[in-house]
Amino acid sequence: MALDRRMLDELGIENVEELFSDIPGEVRIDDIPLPKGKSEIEVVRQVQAMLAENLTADVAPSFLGGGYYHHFIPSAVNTIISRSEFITSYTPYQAEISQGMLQSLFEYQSYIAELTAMDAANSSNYDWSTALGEAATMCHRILPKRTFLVPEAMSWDKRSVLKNYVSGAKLNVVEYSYDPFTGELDLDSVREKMTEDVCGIYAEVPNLFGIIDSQAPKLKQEFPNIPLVVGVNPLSLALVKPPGEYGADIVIGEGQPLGLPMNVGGPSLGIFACRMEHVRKMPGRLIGMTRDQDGRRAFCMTLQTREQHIRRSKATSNICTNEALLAVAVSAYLGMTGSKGLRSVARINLKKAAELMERVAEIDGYDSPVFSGAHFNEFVVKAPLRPEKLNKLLLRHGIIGGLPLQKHVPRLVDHMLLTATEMTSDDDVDRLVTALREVAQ
Amino acid sequence: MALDRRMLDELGIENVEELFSDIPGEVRIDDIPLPKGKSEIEVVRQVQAMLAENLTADVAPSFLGGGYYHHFIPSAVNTIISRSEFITSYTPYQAEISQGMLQSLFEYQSYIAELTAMDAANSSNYDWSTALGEAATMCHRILPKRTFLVPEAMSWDKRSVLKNYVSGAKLNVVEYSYDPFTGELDLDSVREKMTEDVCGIYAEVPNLFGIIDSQAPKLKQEFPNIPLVVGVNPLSLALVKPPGEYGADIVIGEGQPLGLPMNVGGPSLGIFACRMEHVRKMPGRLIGMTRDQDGRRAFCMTLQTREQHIRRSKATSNICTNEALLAVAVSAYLGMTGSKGLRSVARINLKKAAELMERVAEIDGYDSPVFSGAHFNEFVVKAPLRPEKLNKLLLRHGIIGGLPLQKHVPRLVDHMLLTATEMTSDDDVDRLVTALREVAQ
Amino acid sequence: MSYRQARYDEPLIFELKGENDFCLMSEDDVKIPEGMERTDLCLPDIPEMDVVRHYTNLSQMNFGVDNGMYPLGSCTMKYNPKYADKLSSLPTVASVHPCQDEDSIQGALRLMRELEKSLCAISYMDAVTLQPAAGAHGEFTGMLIAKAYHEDREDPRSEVIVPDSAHGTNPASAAMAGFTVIEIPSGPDGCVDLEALKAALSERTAAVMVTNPNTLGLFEKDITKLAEMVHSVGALLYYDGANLNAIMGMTAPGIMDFDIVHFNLHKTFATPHGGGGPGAGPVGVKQFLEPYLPVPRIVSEEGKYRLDYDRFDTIGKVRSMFGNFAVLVRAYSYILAQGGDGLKEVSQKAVLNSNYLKSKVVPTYEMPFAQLRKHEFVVSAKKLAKEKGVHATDIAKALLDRGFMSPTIYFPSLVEEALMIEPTESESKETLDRYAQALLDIANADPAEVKKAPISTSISRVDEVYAAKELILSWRMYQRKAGLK
Amino acid sequence: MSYRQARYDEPLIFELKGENDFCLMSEDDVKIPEGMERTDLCLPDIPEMDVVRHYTNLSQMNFGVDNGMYPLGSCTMKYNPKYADKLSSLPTVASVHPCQDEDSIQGALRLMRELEKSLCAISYMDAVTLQPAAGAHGEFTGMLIAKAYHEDREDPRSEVIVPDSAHGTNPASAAMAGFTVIEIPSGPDGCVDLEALKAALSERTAAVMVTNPNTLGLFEKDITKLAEMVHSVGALLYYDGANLNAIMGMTAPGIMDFDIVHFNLHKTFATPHGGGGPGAGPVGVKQFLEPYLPVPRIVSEEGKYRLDYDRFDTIGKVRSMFGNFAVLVRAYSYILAQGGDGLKEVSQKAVLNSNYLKSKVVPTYEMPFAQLRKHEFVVSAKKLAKEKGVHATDIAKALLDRGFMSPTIYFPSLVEEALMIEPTESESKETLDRYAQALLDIANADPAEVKKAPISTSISRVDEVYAAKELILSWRMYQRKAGLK
Ligand SMILES: Cc1ncc(COP(=O)(O)O)c(C=O)c1O
Ligand SMILES: Cc1ncc(COP(=O)(O)O)c(C=O)c1O
Repeated sequence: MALDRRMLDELGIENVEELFSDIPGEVRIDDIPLPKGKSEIEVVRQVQAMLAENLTADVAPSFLGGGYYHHFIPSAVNTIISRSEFITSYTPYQAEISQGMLQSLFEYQSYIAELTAMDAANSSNYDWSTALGEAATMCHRILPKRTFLVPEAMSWDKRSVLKNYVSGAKLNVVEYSYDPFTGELDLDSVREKMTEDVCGIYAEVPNLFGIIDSQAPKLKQEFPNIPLVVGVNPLSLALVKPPGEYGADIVIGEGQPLGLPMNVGGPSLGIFACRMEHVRKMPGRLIGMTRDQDGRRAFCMTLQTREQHIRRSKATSNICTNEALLAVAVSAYLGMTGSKGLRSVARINLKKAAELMERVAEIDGYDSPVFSGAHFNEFVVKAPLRPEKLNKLLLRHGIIGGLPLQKHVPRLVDHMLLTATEMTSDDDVDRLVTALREVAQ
Repeated sequence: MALDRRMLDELGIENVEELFSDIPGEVRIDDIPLPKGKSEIEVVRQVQAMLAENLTADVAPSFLGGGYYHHFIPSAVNTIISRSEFITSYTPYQAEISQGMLQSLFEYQSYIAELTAMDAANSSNYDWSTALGEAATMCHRILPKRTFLVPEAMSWDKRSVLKNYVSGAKLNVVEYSYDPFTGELDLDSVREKMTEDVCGIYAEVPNLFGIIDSQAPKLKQEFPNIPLVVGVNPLSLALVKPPGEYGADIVIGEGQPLGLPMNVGGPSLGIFACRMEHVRKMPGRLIGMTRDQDGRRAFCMTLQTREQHIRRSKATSNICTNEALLAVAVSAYLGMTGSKGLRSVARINLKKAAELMERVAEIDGYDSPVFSGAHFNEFVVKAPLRPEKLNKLLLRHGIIGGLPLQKHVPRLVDHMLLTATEMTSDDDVDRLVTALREVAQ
Repeated sequence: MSYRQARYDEPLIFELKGENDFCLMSEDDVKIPEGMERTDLCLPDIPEMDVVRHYTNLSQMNFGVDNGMYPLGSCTMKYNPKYADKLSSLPTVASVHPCQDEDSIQGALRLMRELEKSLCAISYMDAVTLQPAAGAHGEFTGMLIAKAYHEDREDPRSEVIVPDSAHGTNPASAAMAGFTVIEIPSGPDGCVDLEALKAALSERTAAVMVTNPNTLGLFEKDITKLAEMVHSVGALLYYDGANLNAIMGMTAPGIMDFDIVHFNLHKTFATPHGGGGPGAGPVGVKQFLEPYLPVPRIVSEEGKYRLDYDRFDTIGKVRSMFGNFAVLVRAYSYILAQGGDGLKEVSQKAVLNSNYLKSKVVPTYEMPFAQLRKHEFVVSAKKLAKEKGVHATDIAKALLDRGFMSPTIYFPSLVEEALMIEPTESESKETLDRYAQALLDIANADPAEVKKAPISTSISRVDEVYAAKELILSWRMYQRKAGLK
Repeated sequence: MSYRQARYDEPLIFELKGENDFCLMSEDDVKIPEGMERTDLCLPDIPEMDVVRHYTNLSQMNFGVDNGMYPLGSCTMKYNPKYADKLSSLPTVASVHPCQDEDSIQGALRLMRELEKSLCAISYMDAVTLQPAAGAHGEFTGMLIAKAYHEDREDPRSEVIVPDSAHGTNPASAAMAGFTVIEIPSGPDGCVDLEALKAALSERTAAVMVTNPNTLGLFEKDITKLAEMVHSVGALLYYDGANLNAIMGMTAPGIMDFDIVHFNLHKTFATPHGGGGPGAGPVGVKQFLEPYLPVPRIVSEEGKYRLDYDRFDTIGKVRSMFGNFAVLVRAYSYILAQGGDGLKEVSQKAVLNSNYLKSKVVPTYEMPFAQLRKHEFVVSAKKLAKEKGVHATDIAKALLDRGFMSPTIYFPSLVEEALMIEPTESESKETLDRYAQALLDIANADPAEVKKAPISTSISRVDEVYAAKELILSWRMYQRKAGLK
């Protein structure tokens, strides 16, 4: 990419350096200490070769879940989000020339609202964990107290992110525990932790243990005035009562199971929905339906006064770049599955996990499932050896094992989460069972 | 895909079978003896697994050419031809709503015209071999005689296809030979075969042996009244004098080297260009520049009266469906490389082949190159064992060997064509040399 | 009218200026023999971005099935499922050379063999070659087979009979194979006129080419009789399978006693048409013709696939290598996905859609011949033309303005002002209703308005006469005309 | 005006009707605990084709860099090379779970470690975390690091100073981390007013956030002095790296004595913006802040990569897992392709383009502050507004009509009627000339005509007030308002 001499000439300069004369000499550098540029062919080969060192769930049976899942993605989803008009556009500041993205995002919001049975959804947060952080501070805006209750059965990551997000508002994060038999949330524990200072309660359905927590709906019944935040795997909502129906004020979750690749963990999609009454306290971008000068239906960004570019330090959130393209992918996926297909995917997931659970239960030395609650597509197993060790042994059999839980819930020594999805074949299960048996000896 | 009951009702029928009542009972069948349908996930897995039994030039060093080549394709080519407006459209019968395809095809014709230095190109034939067949019958239309001269150094496939294409017009295909030392065409032999009955001469540059045949330009000088058809690897035209500059009447070739994948041999792209004076005798679809009612520049199909849908049994060809999308891909590729990049690709090919030639020459038992003519990106080697056998042995080393030549030119026992492209790395060459040495022992 | 196609002032790529940023690797100069060097090469040198923009914007000025209904009669413009895009562009397709040792292309050979078998199952024929690149190419192959067959029996024959409603490729292909083509008129019912056929048949007849259902969408009710007549003079019966979409699982060319059939994979088997191609036109034959099929044949021995070139009676090759392999991958995947049951449903739905749509537009548009149609139907705008001066072309253009592709027009020529409409199974009732409404609206509209159409496309009506007169077929011809070169 | 955007009457997907053809595999019924079953789920059930058409047509009603020039100031809308699309969607990216054993994700870990090193090289910083998902998220991470640093030194500080020309995310991020934000006005030269800074600085100052070149495209000439001042009170100097595109290879935040910097990979490093995201906002720090970076850190031991969670001073995590990995793949590939030399050229070309375009539109548009700009420049339409009533919005809309994206408008707010233009290095002189001409044409056009714009886009001016008043944010809210539910 040489410089265009004609432009230099028209500017009347000899050398492009002259355009950098305003950079003081003492902060000038001569170059970037990196190798010279490479051609596309070399780059493609080098990066491809580097990434080939990753083991993929396409070739190795995988039983890893815990927030990210190996699901089937219809090819048409990729066809849709490969449209370069979507990919190469910015945030739709100029609504008139950006109706495609605006309508797509409005539809995404609509899909999330339907799934969660909430009124409004924003057009994405970074991921589930940051959505949780934003939900907590939003609770604080709704009810300006300083304690936020969270389950003990929650991933370590989310807890850590949450703490960072609430540090500005100086909230305390307090844990309530779970019923060691059912794996569901322990309502007594919540009652115990409940004080005058609580600004919100957080629960997950399914929870970290994969359990469709039948206690969650009781939270709003018991504590009607405390904002309730529910975290979901949205796929489960095809079969499970949506949080909007049991009083959630805010619903968050991870959009990845709805047609997004795992991508080594990112980008993923933070779902964020709430009741109408709270909408002005929401973080993130909102697309509204409106009309154009000629009365045609149209879409545009709305309630921008909540956002950083207008409200600056008083904004409801600092979020600017979000995960819009993934929101379109999720819409495309839901468009493809519809109600019928989504229910079907969810049912298969549930069933595959139940089958896996039974098969593992038959192996000596493994306790499966550890909890008696109803499972969605994953469950907790107690193994006869450390899960980290177990996973390394499984890897030698070409199998990607489950999620070790101790890091997340310290008392769950030797526990792991095993996951099945529609991608789990009977053969995969056979291979796992054989390997688990072998390594247990 | 169930039937829509509402439609049946509106038609006043009970069962869709009623719409098939016109099919006489004696020719009715009950079903198709094939398994039941499968879901996308199952189809994708099954086909992927089946195709995984193919060895690809992405993982195995390959020295196979002879018409199809392993070249680098810039990612943007795929971006462009993945545009579904192109992919899912039919032949642009309605010009007003199909300007995108029409302009793209006009540009393709223009690119081919530039490369070959001819006036006009059609918007594609099936492949090189059928383009040759159509070129021969076109020569017969230009000069209604019955002998078509072809080189002995020509692939068996093309000769077979040619014979089928000229069988209707009852042409004789007569071979002239090559100079056994240079590998170039033997002008004396052409003179010898030249009779009153010749309607056309065919030559290839580079020829089957990869040789940039310096005798080809002499054909028109010697036989100015005989239609001359030249077959090309279009990539070579970045460096080599175009046939239009040495009197060719028709230029044909294979478009695959210009940004198309090898695809196990198809689809590929038959190039077909000619001088203006012959254009009404041409096969295939032609796009012309025109204007719309408002005077805007526009494009449409033209000279359709040559084509089967108008002229029926008197058409210049039966071709209808062609290879339009690949023509767009070739244009996109040439758009990306431009003159500069195309020359660069061609130069690298030539150089890599020269290096390979030298390396192979150093191995005991191999005669490389067999011919002294100037090579483009492939050359002939005489091996110490049968090339088919040699290739099986190379395959054990994970190497895809060269093209055995005996099938094409029977006197070339134990000869094979080795090819290098910009994809051939030094390491590939090292591996081949080591393996060739080993199998020779 | 609210639909409006995009319009960009997109210059020819040759008119773009910029700076080439293509970079492969460093290179030295190379030597070309004297007298063979190229002295100039004038392709536009522009950056990748400008190329991408150019084609992205051009693509928006092109209408495809993915934009809306595309009921071009005889073309079967159905939806092409996207998994096929993915599978046909796998590296295990793209990066495989056709001349590799058989051991290294077992996947490809297996897929092709399986596809041959599936096409046999669908057509009730005995053997299939996948080599032809398109329907017309399949016809040509079929004609070569017929010729070889008759010559082999030392009974060379010179004539091929084709009904006047046949697709233009039929007579063109027969002629290319060296046959004299005899066109016979259709009967008053739109079907082959058996009397005319009888009169044309003789010992000179090599083959009769029949499309069934024919291009009017009518099933040849006397097909059994017809087949008998053809065979009784020793001729072969050829099936143009471009319309197979209508009858899968309900009847089959093999059952109807056809001897040779070609398939249009790019119609019935959901391969997108790419703005003109590529397609694939496999040919199926009855057992007695199998020896004539092009080489190589794929044979399976002890679980391994092998290429057999060694066949005495073969016609040889009709194109290089095996055929349009990547297209075959699409068709194979589609057939797997549909299964036997699904393909039958495809035909049922295609025929239902066709008859439903027909019922909505008749009698505003006249319907020659019988009412019951298969996958497509042909109506006539004769009355409209006469009463209002609105012709088939005008209707076509007015449909474009409404965001629909037009039907095939003026074909088959036995119907005046023909509109040949093939909705395919892909369209829903809702879309069919909108299309019907558009046709009715156009019939009722002010003729002056209709004749202004299209106004919503990127350009207005093109001047085809000017194109043929000026004959500008390339950038260099344009430059020459414009005095630029 | 000849450009015209496509328009389709594209209903909401919820309004589409049809028949769902999605099929996964056969399934039995399953049991959901009583009281937890979902009773209804009302998503549209339509076939794949209709979904594909819907989004294909919607996409044509959206303008991206691949359609034309997109000089949104501060957004660096450059061309995104297509190899990155390919590499970031390889199965070895897509189908890898972040919690896999380290041994099975060595490729991913290596790529991330290499990218960290490259970003260090470009910025002259010492350590980088790739975890933040966007620029604002990087800012927030930086603020958490600053807080941790000060707390660690038992010198907790409560204030962050931000110039008024800063991007809105700066004050928002600082506030989110719990700091009191002090905005200081810009000086008469558009740069940070050192006097105002001095007055604001104190022992309460945790950090000062600076964008350099700033959002006016001006390089902070007193940057050395500024850094000294900030550091002298014990505060940290934060670099908003969204504008890094301007200065790569010419200067670097590390050299300018910044302590913390975030990168916008989706701006400088050619990741497409996806209509709003995803992006990635890595954060670089000087050595003394390295202990505070989020976990895990990627460490290499004997040629193997390992994740290190065991870091005492870490702030913990700012999002799950490692960051937006697929975006990191893009950025890494782009940096490899450009190399050190290429990145420097990127900045030179970006600055040349900016100054060239500026020279074409000034003085028709007024230019506050100095003439020399870096990658972007801000002009004012104040005169036009006053004399003709044509405001920045009107100009923006009129540009749309000409097939161009508008500049960023009304930002930064210290410039009245601001048009903030960032052409990026991707555009050629030819395109810049056309853009300049469009701006000049608009200035000279009949104001009444300009105020009618846009007329070439799929809709005319939207009613934002109506949107905010009605507040219809989802299909269910729409149905409720419309009395449909
Ligand atoms: C009835 C009929 N026969 C034959 C053909 C020729 O097929 P192709 O275009 O693939 O050569 C077509 C397609 O246009 C057709 O509709
Ligand atoms: C100067 C500046 N800072 C920060 C940001 C925020 O970055 P992001 O949108 O990635 O959160 C932006 C982007 O809009 C920007 O332009």
